Amino acid sequence: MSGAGLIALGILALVAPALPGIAGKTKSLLTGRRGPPVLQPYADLRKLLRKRAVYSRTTTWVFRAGPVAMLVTLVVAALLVPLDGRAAPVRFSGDLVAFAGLLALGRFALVLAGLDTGSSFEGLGASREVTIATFAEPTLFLCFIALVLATGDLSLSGMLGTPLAAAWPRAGASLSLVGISLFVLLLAENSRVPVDDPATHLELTMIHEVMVLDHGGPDLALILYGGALKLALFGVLVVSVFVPRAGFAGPAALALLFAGLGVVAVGVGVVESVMARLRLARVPQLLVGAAALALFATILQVG
Amino acid sequence: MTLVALGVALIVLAGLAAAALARRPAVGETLFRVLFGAGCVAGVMPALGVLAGATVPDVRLAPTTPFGPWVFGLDPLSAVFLLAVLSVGAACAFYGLAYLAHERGHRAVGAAHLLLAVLVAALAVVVVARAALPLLIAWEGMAVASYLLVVLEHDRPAVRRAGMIYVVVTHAGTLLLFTLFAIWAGGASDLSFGALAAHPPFSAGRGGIILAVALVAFGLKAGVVPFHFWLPEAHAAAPAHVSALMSGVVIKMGIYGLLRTVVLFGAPPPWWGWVVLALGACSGVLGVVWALAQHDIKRLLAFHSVENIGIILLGIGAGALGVAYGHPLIAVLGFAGAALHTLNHALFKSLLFLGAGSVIHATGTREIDRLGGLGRHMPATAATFLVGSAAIVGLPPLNGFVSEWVVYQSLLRGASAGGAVQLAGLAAVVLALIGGLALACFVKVVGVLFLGTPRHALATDPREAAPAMIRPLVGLAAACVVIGLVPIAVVPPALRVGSLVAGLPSAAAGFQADAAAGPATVFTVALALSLLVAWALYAAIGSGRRPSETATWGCGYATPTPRMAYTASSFAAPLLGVFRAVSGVRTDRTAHAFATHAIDPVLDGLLLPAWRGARTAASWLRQVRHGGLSRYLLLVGAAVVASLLYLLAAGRNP
Amino acid sequence: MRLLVLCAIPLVTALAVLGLPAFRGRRVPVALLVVVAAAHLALVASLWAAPAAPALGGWLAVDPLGLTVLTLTSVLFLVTVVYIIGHVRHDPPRSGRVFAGSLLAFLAAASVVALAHHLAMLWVGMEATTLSVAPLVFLRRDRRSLEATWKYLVVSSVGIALALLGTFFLASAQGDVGRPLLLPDLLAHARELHPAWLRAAFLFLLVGFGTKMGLAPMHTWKPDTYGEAPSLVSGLMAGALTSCAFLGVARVTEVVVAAGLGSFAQPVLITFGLLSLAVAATFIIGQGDVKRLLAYSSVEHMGLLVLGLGLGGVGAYGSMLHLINNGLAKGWVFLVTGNVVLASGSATAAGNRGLVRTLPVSATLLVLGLFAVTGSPPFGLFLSEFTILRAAIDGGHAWIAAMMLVTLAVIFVGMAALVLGVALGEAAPGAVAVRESPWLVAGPIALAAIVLMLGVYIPGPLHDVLTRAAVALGGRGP
Amino acid sequence: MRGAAQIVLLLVVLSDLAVLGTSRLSSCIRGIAAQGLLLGLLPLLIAPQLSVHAVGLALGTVIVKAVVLPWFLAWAIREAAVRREIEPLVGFIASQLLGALAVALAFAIASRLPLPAMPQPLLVPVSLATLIIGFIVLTTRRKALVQVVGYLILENGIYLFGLTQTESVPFLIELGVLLDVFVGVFIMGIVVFHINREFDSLDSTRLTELTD
Repeated sequence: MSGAGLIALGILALVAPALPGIAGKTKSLLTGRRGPPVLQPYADLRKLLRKRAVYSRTTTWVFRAGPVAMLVTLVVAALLVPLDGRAAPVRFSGDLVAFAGLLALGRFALVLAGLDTGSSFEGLGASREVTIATFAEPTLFLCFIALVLATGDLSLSGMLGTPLAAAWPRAGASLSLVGISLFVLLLAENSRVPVDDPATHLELTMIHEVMVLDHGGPDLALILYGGALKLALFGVLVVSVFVPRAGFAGPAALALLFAGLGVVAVGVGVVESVMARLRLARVPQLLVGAAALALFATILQVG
Repeated sequence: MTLVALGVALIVLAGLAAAALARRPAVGETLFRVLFGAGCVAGVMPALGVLAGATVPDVRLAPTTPFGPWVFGLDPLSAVFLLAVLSVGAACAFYGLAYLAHERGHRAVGAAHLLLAVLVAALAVVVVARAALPLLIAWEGMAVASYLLVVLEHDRPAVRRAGMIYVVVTHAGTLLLFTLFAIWAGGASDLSFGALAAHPPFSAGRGGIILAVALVAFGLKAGVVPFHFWLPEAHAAAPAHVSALMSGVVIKMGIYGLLRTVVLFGAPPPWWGWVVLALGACSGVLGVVWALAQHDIKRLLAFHSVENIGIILLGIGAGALGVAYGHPLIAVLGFAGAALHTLNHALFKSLLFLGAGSVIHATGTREIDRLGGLGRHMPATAATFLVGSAAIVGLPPLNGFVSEWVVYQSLLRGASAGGAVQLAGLAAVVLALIGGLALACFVKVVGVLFLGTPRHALATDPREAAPAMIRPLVGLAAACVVIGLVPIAVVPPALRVGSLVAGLPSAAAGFQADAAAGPATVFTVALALSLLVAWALYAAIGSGRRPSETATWGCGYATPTPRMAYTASSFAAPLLGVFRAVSGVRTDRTAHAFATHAIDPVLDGLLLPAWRGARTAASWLRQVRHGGLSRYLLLVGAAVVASLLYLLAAGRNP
Repeated sequence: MRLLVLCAIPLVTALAVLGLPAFRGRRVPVALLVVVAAAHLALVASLWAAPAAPALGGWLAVDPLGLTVLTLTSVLFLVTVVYIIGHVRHDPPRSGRVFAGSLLAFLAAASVVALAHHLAMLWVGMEATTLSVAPLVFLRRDRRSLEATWKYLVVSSVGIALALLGTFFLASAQGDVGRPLLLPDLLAHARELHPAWLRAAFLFLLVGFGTKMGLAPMHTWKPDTYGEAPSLVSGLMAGALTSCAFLGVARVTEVVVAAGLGSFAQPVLITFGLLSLAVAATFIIGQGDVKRLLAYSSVEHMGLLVLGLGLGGVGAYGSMLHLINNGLAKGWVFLVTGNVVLASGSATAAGNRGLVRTLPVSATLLVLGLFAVTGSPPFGLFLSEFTILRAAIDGGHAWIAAMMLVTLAVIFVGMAALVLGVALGEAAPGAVAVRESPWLVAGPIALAAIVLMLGVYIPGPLHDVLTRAAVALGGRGP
Repeated sequence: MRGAAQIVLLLVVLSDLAVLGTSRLSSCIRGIAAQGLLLGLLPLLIAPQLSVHAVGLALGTVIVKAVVLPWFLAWAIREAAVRREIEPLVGFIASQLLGALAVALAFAIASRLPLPAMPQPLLVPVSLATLIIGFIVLTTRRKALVQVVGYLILENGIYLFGLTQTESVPFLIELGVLLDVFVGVFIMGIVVFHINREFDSLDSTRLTELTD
């Protein structure tokens, strides 16, 4: 493990909550409102952390463990991703499987936490969440395969690192397709429009929100922060595909990265303001579409 | 080998003791425990030794029958399966003692223990046999013993039906094995594996037939789609510990057969690899989709066996393709992943079946939609079941993740290898889809069984299972965790198996992949530690301020009732909607009720109708015999006339 | 000398039992039966130990084929007699004299058949076996058994008559040499035989003895007879009588092969074999009576015997081995079925269920018997059927092998459906567990043990005898 | 002698047709008795010179086939006290036509058979004809007793063929064969007797209880 990598990770952890803020701000501005300040999420987290937890009588330790496990998995997942142009703190052949596995573990924990309440609303949310995730995961792997093809490396550090830069001239078209489908994944995995609407207020139409309906106080804070971190992680993937930072070392690479993250956040905001939310039944089609893009990207390189 | 033989003998002895002393269970079952445990230990030690790199000389018995000597041997391939057989076998046997305890008196419990011992012994012999005859004998012993165990509760018609289907299928499989060996050996009189492996190169046609027959014969046993139809029936009908053993180990003998076939046959042609890969994909996806559609916990778990067999086949297919296209690394990783996943699945699937058994034992129902909130009543069972679920979904840091990781590597390397084998990379996507669906399914199971509130008020408050039933669960769960935590310890032996199947010298197993096991271990351990630390911190901080308690927020409903709880069917509905075409779900809609049930496309759609047709046709043909003596005599006359005509024909052209 | 004694002992005792007033009445002279059976078996054993010189100027002699059949018959007879000890206590026959006399007469006739080297004498013995069994079939003296007896008598008499014609054809095949029909001479001068006559002789003997074997389509009497005769008689018929008939077929096949007409005989044998398999499969599906089921299973196994004979190669060895296995297994299951009938009065699916609860030992033996009869490892029939299958595949007869496999599978389904149906399930209300006397289960257990042993261990001498027999039939050892 | 033998053989054929044609059990039995007598004469007529073998065979045949068995069958009828008519499945005219056909067929086949030099050219065709007619009687008659007669005729046909092989089939065997036939018919007779008692008719078409 390189110390620098850990520092980069720390910075990412600090910056993460700003991303939803940026997205929200963008959306407000584009829709002609002033909207909350960019740093609003930090304030929310502080408020929630001070609150006292309220637990349903039907819940067990599973309910409490969910948010913690989710957050931990995201942090560990971040350990696998190269941030500052150097190899990630943890890297090994096939660690992309571990990355997907971590996301799955976090989801597993959080969904179970939701079901622990025994409320049909959480059940409904959980059901929708896993349905969407089921289609998100293969798409993610298609993107990874395309990257593996481009770089010939089975580790995230490798395929988002030096070899990727080398591959751009050769497989530019394919890689940009991968980037796009990764962006769609980002929207789906983080329950943003057009898959889900974090701003909705009717439980029956929610997905992610309704699943964590019963979590409050510190637990909700963990979930919100985890969500931000997840957004950041996917952002890193998108940015790394579009802007390989192999050439730059340390700070420069980081600067590039966070600039890119900002752009991604803005992009999310833009999408939210220009697109309407899809009907739930059509969400799988959206993801299959993204998968088709990635598949096309793969074929481009095989052919 | 002597140790293995000793182990088998002890296990059979244990069964005999339990049966002989059925009148005095206290003595008999203690004796059973001791002997059985000793037998398993005796068998496991050499297996571990071989996996660690030691070699064991074969044992050749002088021929007492036609078709060559009886040979027994223990190589890494046998060893990994022997490990699964004995570890899971012991767990199931011990669990069975407690599980059947309350059946004493009105069922032949002693006989059941004996049969289980025989089954385990037969399984052990299957994996060490190195000649056709002992293999066939052990194979059928395993089939018959497991059949008799399936119909242990034969007073239930459903059980008899399932048993009937099972026994027919397994007998058909045995006949196919006869064919396999007959074709393979040709005119040769020696049917020991050594002789079979030293066959002169087959013609493409004959080799193809051999591989095809092997695929069907062993696919039937393994429950590969479309030969899976018997599996959910039988595994749902059997007592829990038998289902666990069957789903965990017995069906794996099909996998063993396939791998052994590859070892003896040598490099299979590409088409075989592709077929295996395709079958694996179908089994994986359809298995888990069908599982999602089930309401019966045991049927659900049985369908997940189909799914995991699919994952294993993906590994075997990748391996075969690696061999066929000359990519040793892909081959070794694929076979290694298959072997490792076989062992892992044996562990967590038996764990899940035993856990389900405890639930059924405690609540008296197998209907998922009637259960709920059991975690509060049976914490130990719930915790171990949770571990098993996470493992079967392939989540780190558990054993399911490790083996799927190896399979993924094989497939992804296929993608990056270049050439036709690149297509295999897409199987990785299928594997990811399977993983996602499995997660959905087990979230449903765990959530609905153990969390939340009961969907129907249960007759009695369920009580936690007896310690004797919990101990095996804990043991299996521990195994899942340990294997998951230290890939460094399990991957190299798996690679040894892989290189054996791939026909490479064992030294070649020192691949880059081997190196990856180190950092992977770092990762798994780090993950486990950080989970623990985080939980500790959370608990420490949380302990400061006491949380307030209230009812679940029902969006306005003051008090949520059981009827409001989300059912498993509703949970699975959106996904099944997507897979409408293949899920086999039928809906029964009435004025005031809406229910769904799943039918098996192959069994209910194809085989049973065909059988009924055959019966009608036969009863129609039987009319010929009716009518008395003169009809009989005319038939004799007809035979005479026919042979006279043949005589004339032969006379013309002698 | 020993050969004469071998045939004389049962014959004399049979005549005595039928003739002497001492044996009138219902009482069955069990002791006498046991003594004769034991003595017979002892003599047969001595034949294994030391070969015996031919008797009656070569009319009686021992060869591998005959010795196999003789041993099988003798063992089966002893077991059956032991079973009778227990059986007569529960339902004694109308007339012990006829019962015992016919049994002994059958043993005598079977011994003659097994030892006869003069083909006409073989025929005489064969007819004698047919007739000696008829009174046993008719033991119950009711309408159904009457019908069965009548059909059995007429059909097999017609068959046997055809065999006689075949024998005369064989004689004419010698031309006007006028040599007696002694097997060694025939084999020695086989090539001088007139081929057309020889072919005709083969076909008529095959159809004739095939009728007694119960090859399709001459099998029609079999289910009726086995279904109505007392189970122990059916066992004796399915085990020993059919084996004698097969011996007849094997003898003429020997001659035909020696005359170099094997290529003429094989298609016929294969055709009859496959036809029998197909018919058995058709009639076993949905069969509702265990004894009739076993009758069709016997048709199936007769088919396998001639199929192996026709395939040649290791198939001949397989047939010889299967002859023993099938004989013993049939005896086993029929005797067990006899226990079922004793307990419930019928062997039908309608009249029986949940036998494992009422007759634990017999039901277990029945279920094991199902697996044995259907050729599951490790029972002996597995080895022989596997050998025959190998012969088919090795001979390049892919479609024969395929048909064999399909029919075997279908037959298994049919048999399993019925046998498991009666064995498993809740016992009929009011049914109580019956104490099964050791006499009634000892025999089947012994047979089961032998069949099991033959699956994993074939003694050296037996292997040699079978191999020599196979060679004589134009095949080879494995 | 040859001429005599020829005549006898033709008479045998006539007796066959007679049995086919008659509608009365008693005449049927008389026919079979007559046939037995004729068969008894044949060995003497055919044999090159009178041998013990021939005489013995003749005696045995006459005793068994011409005297004992017919008498026994007649006894069976009397005991059974059944209506004397035969109700055939196939009419008398038709069955006689069948018989004629059989005879023609027999001669046709016999002419194709590569027989060794035969003392009696008619022997083989007649035996075949008798055999086939016996089979016809067996299959087309209802009464069990008539079926026994049919079996006897069939047996006689084979016996006739056997006469061509007197050298290779020794005396003992011949007697054995005779004995077997005797016992066979005897047992059949008993069964017939019981059938009558059970079903109070000799109609064997009622024996159709046993089916799958």
